[in-house]
Amino acid sequence: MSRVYTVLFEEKEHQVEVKSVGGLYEVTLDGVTRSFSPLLAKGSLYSFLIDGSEVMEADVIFRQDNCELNLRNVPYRLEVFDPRRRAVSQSEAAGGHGLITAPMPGKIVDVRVAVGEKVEKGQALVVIEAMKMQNELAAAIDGVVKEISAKVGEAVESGQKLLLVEKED
Amino acid sequence: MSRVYTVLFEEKEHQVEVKSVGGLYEVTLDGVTRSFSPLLAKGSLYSFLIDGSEVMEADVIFRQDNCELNLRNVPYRLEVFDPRRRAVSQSEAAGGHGLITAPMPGKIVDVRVAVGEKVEKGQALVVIEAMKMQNELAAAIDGVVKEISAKVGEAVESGQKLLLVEKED
Amino acid sequence: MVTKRKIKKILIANRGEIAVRVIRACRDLGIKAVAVFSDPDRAALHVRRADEAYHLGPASPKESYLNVEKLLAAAKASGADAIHPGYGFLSENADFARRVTEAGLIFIGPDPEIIVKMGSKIGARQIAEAAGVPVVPGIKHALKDADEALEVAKKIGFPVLLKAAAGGGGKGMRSVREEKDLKSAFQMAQNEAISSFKDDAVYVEKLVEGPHHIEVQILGDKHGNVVHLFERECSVQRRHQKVIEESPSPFITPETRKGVCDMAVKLAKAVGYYNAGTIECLVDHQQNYYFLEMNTRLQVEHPITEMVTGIDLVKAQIRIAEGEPLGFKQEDIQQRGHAVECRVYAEDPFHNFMPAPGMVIDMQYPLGPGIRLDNGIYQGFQVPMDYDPILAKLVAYGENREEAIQRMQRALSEYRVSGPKTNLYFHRRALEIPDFVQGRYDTHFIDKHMKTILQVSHEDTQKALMAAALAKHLEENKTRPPATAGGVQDASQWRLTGRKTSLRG
Amino acid sequence: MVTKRKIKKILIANRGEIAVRVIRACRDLGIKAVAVFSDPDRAALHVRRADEAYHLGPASPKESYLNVEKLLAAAKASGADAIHPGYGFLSENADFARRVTEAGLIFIGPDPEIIVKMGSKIGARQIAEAAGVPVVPGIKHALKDADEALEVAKKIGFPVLLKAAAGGGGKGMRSVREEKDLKSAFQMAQNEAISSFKDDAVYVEKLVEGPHHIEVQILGDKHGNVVHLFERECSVQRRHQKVIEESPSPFITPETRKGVCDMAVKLAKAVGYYNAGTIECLVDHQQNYYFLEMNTRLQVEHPITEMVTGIDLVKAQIRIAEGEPLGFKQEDIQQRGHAVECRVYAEDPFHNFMPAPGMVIDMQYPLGPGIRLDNGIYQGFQVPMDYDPILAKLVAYGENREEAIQRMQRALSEYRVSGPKTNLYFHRRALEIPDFVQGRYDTHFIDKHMKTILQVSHEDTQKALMAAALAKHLEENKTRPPATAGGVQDASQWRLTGRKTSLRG
Repeated sequence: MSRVYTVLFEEKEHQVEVKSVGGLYEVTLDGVTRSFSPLLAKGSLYSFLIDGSEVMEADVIFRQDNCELNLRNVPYRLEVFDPRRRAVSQSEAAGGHGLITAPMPGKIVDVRVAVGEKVEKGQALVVIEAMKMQNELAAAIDGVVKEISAKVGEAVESGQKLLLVEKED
Repeated sequence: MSRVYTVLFEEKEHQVEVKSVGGLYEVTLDGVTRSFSPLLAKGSLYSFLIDGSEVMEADVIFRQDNCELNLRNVPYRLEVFDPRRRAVSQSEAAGGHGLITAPMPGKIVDVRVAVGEKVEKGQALVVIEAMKMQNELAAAIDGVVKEISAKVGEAVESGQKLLLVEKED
Repeated sequence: MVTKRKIKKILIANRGEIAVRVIRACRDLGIKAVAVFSDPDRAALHVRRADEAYHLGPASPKESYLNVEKLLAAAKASGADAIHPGYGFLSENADFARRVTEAGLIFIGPDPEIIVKMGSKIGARQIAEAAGVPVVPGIKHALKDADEALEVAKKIGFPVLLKAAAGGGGKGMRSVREEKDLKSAFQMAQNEAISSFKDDAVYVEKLVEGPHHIEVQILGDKHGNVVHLFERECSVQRRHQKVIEESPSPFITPETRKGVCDMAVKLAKAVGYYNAGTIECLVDHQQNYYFLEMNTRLQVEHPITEMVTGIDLVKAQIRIAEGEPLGFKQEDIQQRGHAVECRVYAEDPFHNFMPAPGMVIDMQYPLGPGIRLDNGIYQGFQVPMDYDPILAKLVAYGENREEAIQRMQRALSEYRVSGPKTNLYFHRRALEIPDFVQGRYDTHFIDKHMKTILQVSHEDTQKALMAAALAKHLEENKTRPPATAGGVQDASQWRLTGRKTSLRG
Repeated sequence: MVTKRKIKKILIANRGEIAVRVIRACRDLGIKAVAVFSDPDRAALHVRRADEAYHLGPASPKESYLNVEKLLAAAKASGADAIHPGYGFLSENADFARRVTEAGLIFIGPDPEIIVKMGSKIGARQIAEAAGVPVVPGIKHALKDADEALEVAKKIGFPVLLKAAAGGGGKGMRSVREEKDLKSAFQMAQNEAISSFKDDAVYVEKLVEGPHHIEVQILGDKHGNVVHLFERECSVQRRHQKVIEESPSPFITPETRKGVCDMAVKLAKAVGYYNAGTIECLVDHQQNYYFLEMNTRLQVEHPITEMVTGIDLVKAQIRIAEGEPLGFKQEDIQQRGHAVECRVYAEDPFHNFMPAPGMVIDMQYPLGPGIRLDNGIYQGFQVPMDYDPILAKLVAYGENREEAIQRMQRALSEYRVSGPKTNLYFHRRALEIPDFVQGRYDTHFIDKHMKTILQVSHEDTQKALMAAALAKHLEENKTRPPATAGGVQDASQWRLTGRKTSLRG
């Protein structure tokens, strides 16, 4: 049995083939194949033996196709999906890079633009406070502010939609 | 709302009343009432505030009415049940003190009696090995060996029935 | 005559890892520990570890950990006879110290008058100058507004440093290199000063470029004895916030060590200081040193001093507060071995160090020889968004600097937090940078090496992507072992997914 | 000339907490660590912490950790250049040491010939007697059978002690007070000797009543240097198994300390010993000491010596095996402060200390100042029934004995294991017994105080019963918060079951 998954990482798509061979798994990415012997040690923590003996651990948490993987305390935010089942990635469907969401739970302390306003890439649009630190959230593209859902003084959850910038045509 | 539970501990039955009062619980045993504010901190671990402010933690694991409670690393083996729903405790129904069960997972290394043999309280009947230590399991009552399910060389699970002694009439 | 009074119960007016640290000192001394908590902290570790716990109010610090009335009410309800303020929150608030004392309780800290004098960075500068100790050029009073800040900055000359007078931990501090950035920086510094310290006083001083941040730990008792416990090197900073500290400093010469330590004792004696305290200095590359400020409280990085001197600073604080004499002399105190501390923050190094509160899904503890963890979280705890991002302090001790760093690296390889993002990877990489390994770094260290520090090996990324695809595959094919009762997964079921490669001898 | 050879990769022929301990030393030295595992140990902590791991075979020690062929095959497959045996298993098996050396690998231990000479309790007695060191009366050869045992025992006079020649850790040891108990005791001692050490040799000696068990840690290199690292007091024993150890001993006089330490160095030099080693002695109430045996390996209680001397013994073992000289002299080694160790076993103190393997449902780690935990388990791990019941070693360090014990008590109050029963409560109570607190105890300590130790306060029992009824009530009424994704329960849901008693200021 073999299946190819698409892994979206830092805006790039990677094709990863997973093949079950006699209880082991051969995993191929960019022409490199490694054999994995996986074990779920506890909770969401996988203990792998790679290529027979190399020990590697990773925490892998899925919310549908969204994947948070923690390897040696490096957090990877990925999307993993079966390309036969989906053509468009979630973040692109949700508005591409123009969408600003709350990167963590926090409180909105400033909204520096209004709907219809032109903004430049890198311009600070919203200020959010968490853990006594204020953080500016900046536009990732040049464009026009289409929608603002962030309200000053309001507590927001991680991932909550705050503001949408659209490219000008 | 108030309910009385029977707690069986070291062969003695205790009546414990639990009363919900405005989000707190008043718990009464042997005429002593304490107020409990419970919180499930993680898994099976309860963090209680007793009588307003005293901090106490206990791990409480139920398998039906059987309860293993760990308080300051003292393990309590209890049975907790609603007396309206059950009259006879499980261990008595299962053969009282004549029943010898495996106290831990292990391997049977010796069975020193045969069915029909007379035995005395304290006499070693079965030897079980675990963690490189041999442990003798002794009769808790005088009586006659009624049944032997332990087989030398066999691995047994914790709680598995090994031997039954019956009182002589 | 100093009155002696045995303390039987201490209320800790703080939360998180430092509250747990103080509770541990109480336990060691047989003193009952009383915790306080806000709404999101009912299940916090400091509550779980205390003998008693009292609820204060909602999450907002003003309604909980900064609320003097509620803290005093909890102290009264519990029958505590002393209050330990930890660090941050009300630890350098003279009014709080005064109120505690007026309520008939012992404040575990210096006299309120000394907090007024030395706790303010501005006041301490004045005293230091009067005592003939060199200080960094700057002004000696709080700025009225952004306009005055601009005016003074122009006079001193850019770059300048804006600092909250009541500051600490990099809060309310902003360096400004150009005129145009000054006004917004002033605003942010003042906002942080208010929300962190309830005090909007901000002043300005010349930014000394590329200095070492060296501090001296002192202990003074109520009988006039003051000793130093040598120095800590705190030059690894990001946004003026210390990240990695070590003791002894690999940079200063024995002469500089003697100079800063003597200066610390002299200053503390000059003001009649008692309690644990810290004299912070800047040391430039020519080993010139300037007095920077005094912290009239316990310091986050106190464990490295405890490890090289063998003296428990929190226990010492408590004994001093009881009126006991120190019980040891300067010559009894020696630096033995070497200690390093990494501050573990809930922040995402890969996204501009954004704060990362949230549920701790899993945690792997670093343990073994030479390792000390002062920790404030546990698996299942929801790290609140309302407080400082510090989760834990990881400390490594060794016979020498090399061993201490090796052990720290080992501990970092064992330590794992899933859920909130942390700076653990940042630490691991920072300690590998040759400048750090060789002990040749100043306060520019992180800026200089940030890119290298945040690099992730191509091989690791490849493995991560492979592991993610495989995990997805296993989940979709339901080869993931089911959870057992209690939410614990059965590791013994590995045969479902693992193949054994038996060796034949 | 001693050949020097840098070690790059070490295979650890062991499991559990000691394998993890050795892995840590490897990490500190930048050496790759290779783990081996049996079926039930695929997910064991020592596997998870290693760089590489190799499967050996089924659970049975003979087919895994005691299987020389498979261990050598794994070493070959991994490209390891050295093998560390830990303690127990093959650590004192001369044949294994020889086979390792013959395979071109470095055995991290003494020369096989020395294991033959000193590793056997019988051989060591002979050497000690020849060197004029006092030994306990007994016989100098292995017993043929139970009949010979009885014969000799009658000659020496009861009470006697049966001991496995290859023994350690109380395994294969039985004290016999009456003739009628001897035969069955001999059988059990021999059975345990075979299953623990693959060696059925059992001998008999006079039982010295009420002695102190004192041992001296030594280090010798291949250049003929031998130093001692002072003594450990190991008199808190149950069934001849050490349970609590401390260093320095609160019992022996400075003269006795000098006597046993000098004797240890003398004996080690007499046989040309290199590696870490331990000379065990009995010391009676008049401070007379008798050589008991030598352990030619690392000792379970080695951490307390590491803490008071600052020397990492496992790293020292590795350097010695590489052919390096010790690098320090006797006068460089000092006892500083005090350390206590509690061995944490999976056993139920309330049911005759029955072994208690099983799934670790939850675990709370003891941390903070002065605490070291050498741990071999984690939440979710299934503790196998096939091996020693040791789960972890908890070590506390303090400036003095009082502080070390206080910190140990604090750590025990934090430490919690749910699932397997443990002796943690036993430790907490034992350390409270005045005889222990005052340092006045001998090897009869546990027997003498067992009843007191196992007492549980009426109040705690009452609270336990109350909590059980309440938990039942909450579960029946579904007020228990549901599990969230990942099997983690949300602590922030406490409002469901808890009421806040707000304080008004």
